[in-house]
Amino acid sequence: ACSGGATNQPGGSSGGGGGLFTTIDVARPGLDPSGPANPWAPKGNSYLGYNGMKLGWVKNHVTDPNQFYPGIAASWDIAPDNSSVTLHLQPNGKWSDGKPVTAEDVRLSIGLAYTTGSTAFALTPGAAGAAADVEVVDDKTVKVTQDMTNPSSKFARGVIDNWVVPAHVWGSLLPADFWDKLKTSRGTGEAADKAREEILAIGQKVLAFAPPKDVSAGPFTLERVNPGEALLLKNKNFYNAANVAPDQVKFLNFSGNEQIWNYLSAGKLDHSGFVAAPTDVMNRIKQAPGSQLITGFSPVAVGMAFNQSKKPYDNVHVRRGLAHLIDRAQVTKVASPEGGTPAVTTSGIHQKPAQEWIGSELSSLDPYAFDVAKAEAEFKEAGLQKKDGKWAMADGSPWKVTMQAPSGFSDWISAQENIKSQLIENGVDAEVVTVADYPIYLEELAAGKYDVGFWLMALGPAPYDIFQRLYGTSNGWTNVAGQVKHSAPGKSGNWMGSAEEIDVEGVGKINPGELTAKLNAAGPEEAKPIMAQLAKAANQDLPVIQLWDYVNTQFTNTSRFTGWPAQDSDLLRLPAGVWIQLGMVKKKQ
Amino acid sequence: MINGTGVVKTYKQRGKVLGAREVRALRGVDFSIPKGGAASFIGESGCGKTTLGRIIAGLETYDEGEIAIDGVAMSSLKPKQRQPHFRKIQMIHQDPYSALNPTRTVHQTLHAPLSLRAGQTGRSKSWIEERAAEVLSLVGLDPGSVLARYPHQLSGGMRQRVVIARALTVDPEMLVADEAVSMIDVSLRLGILALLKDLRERLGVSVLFITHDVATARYIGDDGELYVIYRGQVIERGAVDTIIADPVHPYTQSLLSAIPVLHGLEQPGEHPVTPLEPLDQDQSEEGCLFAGRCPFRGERCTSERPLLQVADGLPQEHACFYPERRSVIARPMSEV
Amino acid sequence: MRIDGLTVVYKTPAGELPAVRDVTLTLEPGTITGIVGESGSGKSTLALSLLNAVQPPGRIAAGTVEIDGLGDMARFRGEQLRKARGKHVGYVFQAAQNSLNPLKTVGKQLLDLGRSHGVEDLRGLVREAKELLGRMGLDGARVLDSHQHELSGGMRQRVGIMLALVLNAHLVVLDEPTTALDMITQANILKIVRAVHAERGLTTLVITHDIGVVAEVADRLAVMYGGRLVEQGPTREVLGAPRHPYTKGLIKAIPRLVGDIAEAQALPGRPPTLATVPKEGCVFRERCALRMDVCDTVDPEAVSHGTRLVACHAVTVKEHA
Amino acid sequence: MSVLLEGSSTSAAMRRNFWTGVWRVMRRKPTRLVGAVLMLGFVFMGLFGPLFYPDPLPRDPGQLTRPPSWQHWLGTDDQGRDVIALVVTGSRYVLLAALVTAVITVVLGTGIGLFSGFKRGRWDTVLMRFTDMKLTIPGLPLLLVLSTVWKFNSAVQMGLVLGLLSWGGVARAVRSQTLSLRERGFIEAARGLGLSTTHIVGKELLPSMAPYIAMNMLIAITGGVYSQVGLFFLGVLPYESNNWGQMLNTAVFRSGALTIPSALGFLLGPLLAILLLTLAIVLVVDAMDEIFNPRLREE
Amino acid sequence: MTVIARRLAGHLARGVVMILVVATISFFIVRSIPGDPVAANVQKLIQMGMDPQAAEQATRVLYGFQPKGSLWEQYIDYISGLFTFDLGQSVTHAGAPVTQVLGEAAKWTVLPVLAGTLLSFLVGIIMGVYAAIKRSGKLGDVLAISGSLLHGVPQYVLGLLLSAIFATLIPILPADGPVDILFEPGFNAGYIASLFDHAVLPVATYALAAYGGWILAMKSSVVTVLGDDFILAAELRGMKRSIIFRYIARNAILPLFTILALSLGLLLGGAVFIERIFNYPGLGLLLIDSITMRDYALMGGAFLLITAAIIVANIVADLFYSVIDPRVRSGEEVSS
Ligand SMILES: Nc1ncnc2c1ncn2[C@@H]1O[C@H](COP(=O)(O)OP(=O)(O)OP(=O)(O)O)[C@@H](O)[C@H]1O
Ligand SMILES: Nc1ncnc2c1ncn2[C@@H]1O[C@H](COP(=O)(O)OP(=O)(O)OP(=O)(O)O)[C@@H](O)[C@H]1O
Ligand SMILES: [Mg+2]
Ligand SMILES: [Mg+2]
Repeated sequence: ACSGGATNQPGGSSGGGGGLFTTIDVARPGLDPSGPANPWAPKGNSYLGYNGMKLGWVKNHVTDPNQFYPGIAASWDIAPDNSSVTLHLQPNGKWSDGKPVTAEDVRLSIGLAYTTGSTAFALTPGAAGAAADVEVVDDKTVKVTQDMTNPSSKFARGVIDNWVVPAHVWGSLLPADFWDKLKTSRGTGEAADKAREEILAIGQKVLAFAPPKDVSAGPFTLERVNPGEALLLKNKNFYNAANVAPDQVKFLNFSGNEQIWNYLSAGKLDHSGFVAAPTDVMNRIKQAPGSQLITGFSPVAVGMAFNQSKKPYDNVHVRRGLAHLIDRAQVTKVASPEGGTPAVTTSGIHQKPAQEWIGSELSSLDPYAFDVAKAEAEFKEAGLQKKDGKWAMADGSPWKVTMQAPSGFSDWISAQENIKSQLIENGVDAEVVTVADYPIYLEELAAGKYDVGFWLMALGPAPYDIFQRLYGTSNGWTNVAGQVKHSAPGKSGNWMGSAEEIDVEGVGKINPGELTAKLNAAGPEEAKPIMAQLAKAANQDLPVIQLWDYVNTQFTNTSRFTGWPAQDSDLLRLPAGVWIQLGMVKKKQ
Repeated sequence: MINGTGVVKTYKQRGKVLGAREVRALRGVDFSIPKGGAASFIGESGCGKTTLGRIIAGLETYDEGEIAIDGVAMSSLKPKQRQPHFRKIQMIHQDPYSALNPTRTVHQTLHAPLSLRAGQTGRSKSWIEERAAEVLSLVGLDPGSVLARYPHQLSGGMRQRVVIARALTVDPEMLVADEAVSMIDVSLRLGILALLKDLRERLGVSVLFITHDVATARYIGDDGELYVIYRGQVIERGAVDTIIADPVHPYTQSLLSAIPVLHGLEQPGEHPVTPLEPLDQDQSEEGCLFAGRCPFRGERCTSERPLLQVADGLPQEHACFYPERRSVIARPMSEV
Repeated sequence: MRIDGLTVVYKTPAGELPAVRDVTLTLEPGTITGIVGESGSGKSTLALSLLNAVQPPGRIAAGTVEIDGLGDMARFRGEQLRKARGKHVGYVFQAAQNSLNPLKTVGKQLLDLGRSHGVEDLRGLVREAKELLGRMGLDGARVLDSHQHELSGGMRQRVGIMLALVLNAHLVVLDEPTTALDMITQANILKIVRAVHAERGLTTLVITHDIGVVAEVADRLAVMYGGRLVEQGPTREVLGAPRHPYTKGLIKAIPRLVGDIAEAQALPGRPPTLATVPKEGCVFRERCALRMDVCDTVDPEAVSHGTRLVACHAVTVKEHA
Repeated sequence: MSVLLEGSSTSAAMRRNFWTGVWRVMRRKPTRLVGAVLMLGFVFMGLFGPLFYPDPLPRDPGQLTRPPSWQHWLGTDDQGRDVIALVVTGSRYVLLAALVTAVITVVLGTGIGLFSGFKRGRWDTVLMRFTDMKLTIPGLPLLLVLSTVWKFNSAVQMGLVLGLLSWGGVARAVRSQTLSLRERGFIEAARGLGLSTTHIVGKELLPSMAPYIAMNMLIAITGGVYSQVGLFFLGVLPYESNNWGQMLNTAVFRSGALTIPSALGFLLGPLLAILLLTLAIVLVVDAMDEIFNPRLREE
Repeated sequence: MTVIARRLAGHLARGVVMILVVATISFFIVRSIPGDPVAANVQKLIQMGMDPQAAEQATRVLYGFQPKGSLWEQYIDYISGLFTFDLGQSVTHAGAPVTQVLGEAAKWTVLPVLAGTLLSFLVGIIMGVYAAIKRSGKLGDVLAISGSLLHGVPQYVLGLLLSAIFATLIPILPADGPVDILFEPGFNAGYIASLFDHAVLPVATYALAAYGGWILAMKSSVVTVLGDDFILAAELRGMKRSIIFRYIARNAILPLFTILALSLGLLLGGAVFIERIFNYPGLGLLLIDSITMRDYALMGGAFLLITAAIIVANIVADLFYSVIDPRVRSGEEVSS
């Protein structure tokens, strides 16, 4: 009624005057009016790219994890062997209170990152890709070196993908002897443990720290928050303020996707991050004037994973047979019609980067198309029996595929429900069982309690990240301080229980876990052949059936602002705040 | 049959916020009802008649004193052991409607205690049916037409008869009739009274009759004793006709004076006694309990409590320092 | 007040059944008339119909209730009826029942009553009420300040009488005024009724199931049975020489303090209820010792015999024989 | 032995009387007949409904979340299954759980209430304090918290937990009924006659309270349906492939029934089922009120 | 006054005990929830792309807000914290005090609940009077059956229906949160209108769901009062209709006030569905959130607050009753 109609043009009624409307980060649902403007607080009011600044912004590159847009750092030099990163700060970077952004700010922020945990600034001894030293070169230059005992090719990403906060506000949090303590914590023994504890205690203070006033080096500063919205005003001192179009930004809170659907189909939002939506809703959203959907690469896929210590899933033919009985296109259509594309095959890699990484090899992989006859052949080969049109175990006992999913993961449950129906229609009994929530799901999954569950995979862009989902801890290979160890199924979180070595057709015997560990430090060219081997292994051995690859969908509206990223842009997984601060988004003329 | 000495009952009224209030329902009552005998309790509302009746029927505990049934002292027995003794004493309730379970037919109502008896004495099923018919006939009901009926299909008088029949199923030695006729239509009242009297004569059961209507007490048996109770104390006790004709306690006298006079048939008594009102305010525990309302009270009355005793050569026991016969009741015209 | 041919019916699943049938009764000014009858004989219904206040599903089906100087109460409606109630006819409820609003003090309810009847001098009304209460042996000020639950049964009954009289009604109906009160209180209330009646020159109707009560206070007595008035006349005469077999039986059934116990006898049978009242013929015939053939078909008319009215074929036949 | 005798002619006559009474009450207001028919319909649906459909239900992958049509009167769900088929087949779980809830509620509530009211004294105090406490703790939030601890794996378990949580009200009501019945002369008379407690409770007290208990049972059934459907709707219970609450959850939070009308049919299916069930029970309880009213039996 | 004071003291004492008991129960239930939140959070962060080690450290920092020590020590801390209104810190709110988080959410629950309840109360009692007066007619039947139906239907069915009809089919009202986000919060027409607009459906749902109960309760209360003799007495004394109506109303509403207070307490907990359907960021939603995110302190706090509301409502109801009912005021026990 009044609100719906009157506010189609948001600026008009509310005096938004060039304000931009977007939604809060999906990863942090809920908006806490009492939360501080603290980027580390889980429900804090520090908005990535708006009033929360990082050293740089990670590009959504299909294969290269070390590409960035400038943030606090204007540029950076990465040593060819990834051993160090030298950061050159924006020459006229300023905090919203007018003070310049200095190397000291960066160093302090790195210190804070140590206390709260970060990839490059981890306290755990031997963590891959950890920083060894932070050096202030001059007022605008900082050099961070990697501890090369367990190097990672993503080191630069680990460093640059970090918050920067003003030292004159946050400085008091770090005690004078912090850096010494940090050194001590690097070692081993009691002193080191104690130092780590102390640092963690500081971390807690950091999380709870509430700056009296939001001091930001980003394009906006926090003005006020209520349970429904957060309002940010343009920061005149931002280095690129001249190119920041919106005078203000409002973040809308939501607690269920359906709320965003309503906002979007009413054309109330200029932008919203990814929310899953059924096709009909998507169509409705598309009909809103100015409404645009931008889709791009999202380096995640979902697979149906087997616990190979349970019968009959230990038999590869059973896994292949099942793969032939699942029409992935139908599953995707039911479960994630707008947020995913059916996996062309199981390669362990998202389809987009797969082309880049393994090229033509991709087409040589078995697509496991829906084929009842093939499935039957595979099941027969596995020794399963068919009784009264139903498949049973080799010993004649009944077989039921029990798929587990966490409650609330409605796309997974939908997919499993669909798979269940498909399987039952083809003579394989199946059921869907859910557990109370994701935490329990993960715990029980890791404890090997389930036969079959869904598993996120292909977490690019770094090659190691992609395959560690299939051949990492959950499948028995642990990488501690650069040393790869394999533990038996059922031990140390190995619930998948693949064989330690696989004889891959046309490749020979390989140890996929060791190959995966190698990817951690390998350069792109070095990685490609390894990836091809691993993809073949995954395709042949099927520890999981890759179901669909996710698509990132961003909702934008051109009624008031233009200049939104193009389809498949490498900016798509960055928040709109970054697009704005880079000067892309323009007011509609 | 049953003897009581110094029975005391005090109710602690809980739930009232102003602290627990004690209600002295009985303050040391002696009574004795012989086998086949009759006794009547009369008194104003709230004087403790029902309480005493219930204690006698074993439905209520008492705080002090001793009750002996057929010579067996109850205090020496465990609660379970008392039950068979108290079963000899059956209570007949004032309200015959609530005394019968509306969901059960007369047959069912009589059947339960009878089959219990049959079980105890090893009698057959047919005995139960016979006995049911028998007790109904005893109370003057036609078994054939009554057995299958529900209480609501019976008149008040019939209901009360069923209640009595039910009491008779356990062959009681005594019936406690608490206001047993006050809720029954006037024209039927006498029938129940006659029945009780009849049962007394034919079966030899003793009857304890509780009422606030003195006249009805006569009809249970003129050989019976009358207990006049005031605020938990027996203040006069003696043969029914003696007390009616020659009450000596001012309270008994005022009670009798309050009986309406049938003006066409009767002549009012010569010296009616009206108690000083009101009852509610004066609840003094000092001296004679009736002193506050007594028109004849003397000095002694407010300081000393008179006890029930035979004195001044009077035929009845009384608890009054200044007993005096007064002619208070109305006499039939024909007599005068 | 003259009641003429009054019939009141209740609507039941079995159709409309009369609870009061063809009752004719005259209340002489300045007298106390008593109506006795057993439970269900229609006493309360009759009392309510005098104020035209029979509660649904009942209704006055026929007859008139003429009040001197006022008209036929049974035809009154709305405001006219309301004003007649209280002001002209006072009504006193049974003691045990609660005729007072539990949430208001007696005084406030008195004022409500005054306002309802347009009394201007409310102070005067309170004074009058206090005086009345004082006359009945109560502390007026204290009672007016009390809630219902703070009063004993006898006190409530006196308050009820006060409220019925305070507006100077000259006709007072008392329904079971002493049921559920104990003996001494009952005697007291009856004394008060008589005293106030005499003092104020009222016309009073007392309804009760207890012959003793009527005998104590009433000048005239009417006996009700199964919705009919079977006999009426001066109290002493009716009690001393009852004519109707029911009245005879009733009096015989009263336990007495002195005299021969064996003389007293219960009536056989049971009183009728609404559903068992015979459709035609005499209502009492089932229990009657003098039953004749005519009793089965013809409802006896109330025939006047001197000061008495008796509705019985047998009596009529005897008188004329 | 006594049972044998009591089962004779009198109780047969009583039963006949009872049913003619029922019929009379039903006839008086036709709405009550509607209630009874609806009620029978639900019973039939729970017992036999699933037999009319194949398992798994047929689906049409080309017809996901479609609005009502001639083919699918209430449309289809997000898997392309007919909504009416889902409602019918889903009723078994819902009604079974509700029945278990109701039985436990009534048995526990009646048992505790009877015991407490009959024994009085210390037991009464303890039990009633406990009951009061139970009544003070709000059911839904407690269920929400419990749903994280408890795994509701089947309809019976579901009903069990709901029943264990909901007997408080019945217990209190039964206790006060018992207390008031105790005061009635016939209970005291039975004690005076030396009849056993079993007899008093089983033959005198319970039959007097039977109508009341029966009504509570019906009301507990609705309570059982609502709580479990509600919990499924909130999505805190393990997934059930077809269940009214699950349907509500999927319709609203996944298929956008509150955003676009195309999924409204999917939403309306279970909603209508609940509405009709409520209506049925309301009408039947209304009739029961009269059937068991002793005054009406008298006529 | 002393009566009320005593009552209050008694209630407070009992209330405190109740809260302690509930706190204990909720503490142990919450702690027995399976699933290690720390491990789970690590996994979650890993899936979000964080390094395992970093994820672990971040989680440990975050969960540092969990109370430490043995279960028993935690329990002692928790209970002693209660006395200073310290319910611990919310993990998902970066260690913000639970009380503060609850306070924030409570606003959004209390206002609509209050509005809905009062609205339904007002309309319900008026219609209840009608239903009572017309109880033998068609209108009475319709009112009673619709009342029972509305009373019987669960809140979420009404909420979903209202939402489906008025927000989807005929989209005239919003169903998406407490306020249209596009307005400046503050005292301006647009914002207030929007608050109002968004409150319509949830308030209507509360009101509709509660309305049935009121109409039924009021109807039966009025019917009871109508049957009371004092109403007939007032009529026979010729009291004005308006006065009699006031008598009926006051006596009939009295018991409903108790229910009103109780239902206000209960509704805080019942808000879960409505808040979920209409996305109101109140206590119910907070409770669900805290459960899905395993925020123990917040979960326990929300649960405790909801229970405490009921306990307080009980106390208020009782005190209220004792203030307005003279029978209670003077210490008499009234069974309601
Ligand atoms: N269960 C009880 N709890 C508390 N007080 C009681 C209880 N039973 C009786 N009393 C009190 O004990 C006193 C005697 O009561 P009882 O019923 O014996 O009197 P009564 O003579 O039978 O009176 P009535 O003529 O009214 O039946 C009264 O003051 C009554 O209020
Ligand atoms: N509301 C009613 N509906 C149907 N019948 C009624 C109603 N009220 C009274 N009756 C019947 O009308 C008859 C007369 O009732 P009424 O109350 O006038 O009797 P009563 O003489 O006052 O009896 P009691 O001494 O019991 O008060 C009774 O048979 C009664 O059952
Ligand atoms: Mg008594
Ligand atoms: Mg009457």
